[in-house]
Amino acid sequence: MHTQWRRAMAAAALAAFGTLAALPVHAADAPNSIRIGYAISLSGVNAQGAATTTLPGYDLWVHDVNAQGGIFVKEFNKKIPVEVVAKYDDTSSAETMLRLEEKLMTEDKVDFVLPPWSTGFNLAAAPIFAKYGYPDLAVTANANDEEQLVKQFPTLFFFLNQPIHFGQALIEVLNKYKNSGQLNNKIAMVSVGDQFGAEMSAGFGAGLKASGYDIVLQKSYPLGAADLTNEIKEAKASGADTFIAASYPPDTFMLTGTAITQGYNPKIFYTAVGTAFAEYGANFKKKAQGVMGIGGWNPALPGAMDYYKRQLAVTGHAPDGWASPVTYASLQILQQAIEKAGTLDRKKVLDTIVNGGPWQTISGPIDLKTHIVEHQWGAGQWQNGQFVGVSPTDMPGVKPFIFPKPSW
Amino acid sequence: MAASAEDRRRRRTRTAAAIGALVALVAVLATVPLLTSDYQLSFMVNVMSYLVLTIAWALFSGTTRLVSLATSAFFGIGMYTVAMSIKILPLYASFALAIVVGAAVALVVGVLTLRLSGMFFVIFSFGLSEMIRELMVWWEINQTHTMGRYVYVPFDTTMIYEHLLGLAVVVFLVGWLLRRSRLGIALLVIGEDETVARQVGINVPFTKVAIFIVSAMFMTLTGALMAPRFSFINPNFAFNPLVSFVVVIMALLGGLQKLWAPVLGVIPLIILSERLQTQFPFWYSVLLGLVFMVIVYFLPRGVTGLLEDIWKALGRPLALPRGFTGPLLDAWAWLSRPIFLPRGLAGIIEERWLKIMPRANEKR
Amino acid sequence: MAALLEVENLRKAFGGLVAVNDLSLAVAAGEVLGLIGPNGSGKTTLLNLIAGTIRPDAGKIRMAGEDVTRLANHLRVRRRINRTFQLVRAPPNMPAIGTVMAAVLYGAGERVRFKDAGYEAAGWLGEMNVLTKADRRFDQLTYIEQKRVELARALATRPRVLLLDEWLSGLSPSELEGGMSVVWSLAAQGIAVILVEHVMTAVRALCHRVIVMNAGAKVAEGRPDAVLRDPEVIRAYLGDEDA
Amino acid sequence: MPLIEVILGGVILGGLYALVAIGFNLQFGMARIVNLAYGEFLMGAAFAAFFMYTLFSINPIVGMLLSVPVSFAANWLIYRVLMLPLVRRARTRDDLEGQTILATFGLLFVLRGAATLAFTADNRYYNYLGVPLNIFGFTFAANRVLACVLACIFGGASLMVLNRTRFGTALRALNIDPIGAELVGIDVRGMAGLAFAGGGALAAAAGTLVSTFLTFNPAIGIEFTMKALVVVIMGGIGNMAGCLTAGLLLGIAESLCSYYVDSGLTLAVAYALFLIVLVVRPRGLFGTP
Repeated sequence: MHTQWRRAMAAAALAAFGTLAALPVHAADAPNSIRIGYAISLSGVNAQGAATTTLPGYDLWVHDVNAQGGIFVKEFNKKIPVEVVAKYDDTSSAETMLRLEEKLMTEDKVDFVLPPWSTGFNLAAAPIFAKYGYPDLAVTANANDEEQLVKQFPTLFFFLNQPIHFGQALIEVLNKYKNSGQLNNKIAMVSVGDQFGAEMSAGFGAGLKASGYDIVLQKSYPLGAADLTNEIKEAKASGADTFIAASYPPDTFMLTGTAITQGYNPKIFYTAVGTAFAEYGANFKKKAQGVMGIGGWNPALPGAMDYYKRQLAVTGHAPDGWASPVTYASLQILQQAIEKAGTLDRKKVLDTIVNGGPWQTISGPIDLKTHIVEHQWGAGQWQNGQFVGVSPTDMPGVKPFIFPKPSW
Repeated sequence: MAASAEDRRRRRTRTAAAIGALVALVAVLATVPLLTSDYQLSFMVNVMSYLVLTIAWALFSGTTRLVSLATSAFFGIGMYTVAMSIKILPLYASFALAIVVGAAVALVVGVLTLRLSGMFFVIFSFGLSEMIRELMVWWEINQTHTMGRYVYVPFDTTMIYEHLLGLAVVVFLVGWLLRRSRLGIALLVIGEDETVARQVGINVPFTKVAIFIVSAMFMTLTGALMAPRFSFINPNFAFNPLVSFVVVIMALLGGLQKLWAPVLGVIPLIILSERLQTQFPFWYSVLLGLVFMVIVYFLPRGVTGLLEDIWKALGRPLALPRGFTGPLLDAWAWLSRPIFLPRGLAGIIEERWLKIMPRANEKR
Repeated sequence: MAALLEVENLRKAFGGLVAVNDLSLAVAAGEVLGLIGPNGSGKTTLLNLIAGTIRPDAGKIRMAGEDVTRLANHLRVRRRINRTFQLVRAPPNMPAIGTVMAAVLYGAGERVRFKDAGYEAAGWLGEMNVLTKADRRFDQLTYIEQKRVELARALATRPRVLLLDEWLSGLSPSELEGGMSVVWSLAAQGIAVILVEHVMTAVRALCHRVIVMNAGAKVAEGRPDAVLRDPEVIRAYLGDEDA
Repeated sequence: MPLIEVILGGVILGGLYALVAIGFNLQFGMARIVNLAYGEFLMGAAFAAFFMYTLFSINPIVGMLLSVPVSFAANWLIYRVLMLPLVRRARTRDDLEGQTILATFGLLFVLRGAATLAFTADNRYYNYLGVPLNIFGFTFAANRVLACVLACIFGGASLMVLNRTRFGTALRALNIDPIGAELVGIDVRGMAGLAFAGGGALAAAAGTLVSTFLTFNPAIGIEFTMKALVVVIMGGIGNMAGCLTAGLLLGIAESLCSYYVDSGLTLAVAYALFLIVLVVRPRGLFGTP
């Protein structure tokens, strides 16, 4: 027994020593680059989302900035290249992500941290960004309580609409045809059982009811559902002219495929995340014509088409028609804010981001005074092989709406 | 009896020394927040939380040999109970509530699973965690119409760390006392042969459920303590099935033979994961998988086994008195040492405690 | 002679097979009751029913006047009924003394301090003459040592009724001698012993009374030499149906 | 929607579950190896079908002629190289289960990581046979029906092989008593290797069929593995009839729930059904105690 105790003690000491020894020592600062870091899901369930929407934008931006020789910082009176000194895999675990953000900010002491992917992760990371004063350009996040959140976390910025605004954008389209009698007031709505689906269906539902629509079918389905045939059949049987799905990419593809198979042709067919993906158009080709989706994009904006081609060439990944350009735009804002502030001091850069707008980006001018991008594409539509913005109708470059959706 | 008295005195001083050393170790660990950066502290929080989870897991699974994948269920119940009650209850009250809920669920589950064994139990516990997660998702979407809950409380990482450290000490003590108690020996017999256990008068269902509840309470409290760390919680964060798998892997990596063995599984695995995540982000999965396989094929007895082999190789003789009291004392030593685990999963079991076996003789 | 354990009209069927059919018996303190019959006649099932390993479909089991038919196995142990198994059973990875300690701690009724349990268990092993093997793992013991350890485990719960399932089978002649004296001494201490056995020398020498079973039912009962001459018993053993 | 249509939809979904589980059942029930990397072969076959279809326009069903034998060979190799040392080392069945779970957990990470590196983490989707098919006047997607039909064929064929052939009898002997099987002269390890490889081949077939209507990415494997585990455990380990029944029951339960209660509860109901079955029958539907 005594030997066993000694061994236990030795082991404990060894373990404690191992822990301390293994904690990394931070590297010395490199004044000849702007040090960027991020932790994002490279493996696990979130990897596909990050790989589609966010990572190519990060890669392209770094490539673009350095192709121009870097960002001009007045403080040093020269162009300083950006360098991704830390690129971490959060393995789709929120706990890991939080820890790695802390590592980026307190160990690696990078100059700027780019946000993780997904609403949940960004909301969880917001307190840490705020605590260490890092600008938090949380593109892939939206919530119904954004106003309150940005008050609580002064470094946080939202770029996509709030769920309720997506609802308003869609309803604006619907109203036009309902009022002219071309569309009945029945709605069939399904949503994915996740953060996103819950908030979207709540946001849509409230808006729709307020505008006098009758939601004849409302269902949620679990994340990773293997079959949505019943949902499409029920929607078909419900007599609704409008089908709305607050869906994620796998379900968006599955719902569309099932609707085609089942010959379900509502006048408005709306699916959410994934509709704007280039793969959607590539897969459904002509059948995508007239499908509505969340987000939108104006390819006619200055630099937009150029960006599209450049990302495809540099990263091999075509951007989607919604969050991808906004991701790139958010980084353009960061770049311009650093230039305008003339310093790498995060507090000053943060102030500049807030007050220095509007910023000219590939997504048009963006102002961040309220920390929330108010006026953004809410709904888009596939038109002749491109996903374009169709609502709100007062957006510059809005395209005329195709009504009704042609049969598959 | 002189030898025995001598031995008792020696044992007492050694126990005192060991306790003293442990107290010192805990004291050192308690001062960690003063010395480290925030990241290092959150690293230690991670270590501590998995340490508690793994030891708690071993309390039940190590003795009864039922591999439970319900860790994430109880961890999630703890976390989610806090998330749901934090607006109406003081923090510590919500921790207490979490423990009560966890214990109640464990009671029901324990009773339902009494007849299950082997893989049936493993997958039952997995299915249970997933069902709870799906139910919580559905509840949040359809009843509250939002899926996130914020836990903003003045309970910072330092507080979480200190509480987890305290919890680790408690779970360690519980394990230590358990192995020196009636209940501990009952669990051993149950783990080896339930029929015999009944035949020596052990109330098998009661004992199994009791230890399951104790184990679950620690897991639940860990989840509850981690809630303020997440600050934003949804069911998919809280009921992450990976936690269950990681805990099993850690326990098996450390070995189940000793109470402190999980330490040797938790720390290397966390360090390794962290290294891979940060230094080889794109190769994380491949490298982690390769490490697992190396462990299985080249280190079948876990890190503890490796350590013991090294220890033995250093040539420490294990002199124990023989004579009339010899067998008794040996048996006593056997009983008072942490559990002689089923050859279990981590590898080939030590053939005999008292015999020093060269590694070359090991049966492959 | 007042019966200590009484079994009334016990019945147990597995699917269509009636393993124990309407069987009654009684055994008194200090009595050795032999239970013989061809393989598959339901002897072990009967022991399982009495010990509480399985539950009967019908019938009653009374221990010292108390109805224990519905009691769980471990509670019957505390009512002083214990058994050994036909294929010796004990936790294979524990040292011999471990199981006996568990029996002392859980089966003996009065609360034994954990510290003292080891000494008491050692006493039981000593009584069974296997104290020197106390630290051995069960699967490292010889067959007879295993049997003795198992009996020590049963005795440590201080049984008043002891069910021995072929405890004397498979022993060499000298071991058998020792084993028989052990059983004899148990009866002499006032334990009621039910002995399932094929070794007829032991049955003849030890049993006060013998019950013969065939196809789940009792076919004969009485003094060993009388019963073993009974033509029905001989037919049961040698008959065409139950070969 | 009439009840019969809902049930029919459930049968088709259940067929998918059974299809995924059959190969796993061969590996777990016959070769006695809990292969957590099972789903990775499914995922691999899905990618193979995807690339063959999108790059070379090879019909996925024809493509199975390539992916199924490759998966068979790969799994046989895995058994010989990775599993046999564990089989030799293991002392008990529990021991073997534990060791193989750890080893295949590692393999799972390696394969998933390699797939992510090779194919990127993106979701993939293509549409093959996404045409309506009329069954009793109800419309279903042809690719889903095909998966269900093939599940029944594979399940039925395995059942026939297991119950009607010498080879099958030997395999069943493995499931019931490997030591006894060895004693009566069955080459236990050779047979187990073939069963394991056969399971891998079925995984590839399932993966190909699944890819015709489900979106997939390199991380999808574990979901199928766990689904297969649930189905196999629910049906009774090593029992093909149980496997089919359990798959169909889960599918029907999900379909009924999605129509009559709420789609959001389908998975919860499926797990609840699984748990109830285990509480009532601790060794699965067709398991023997």
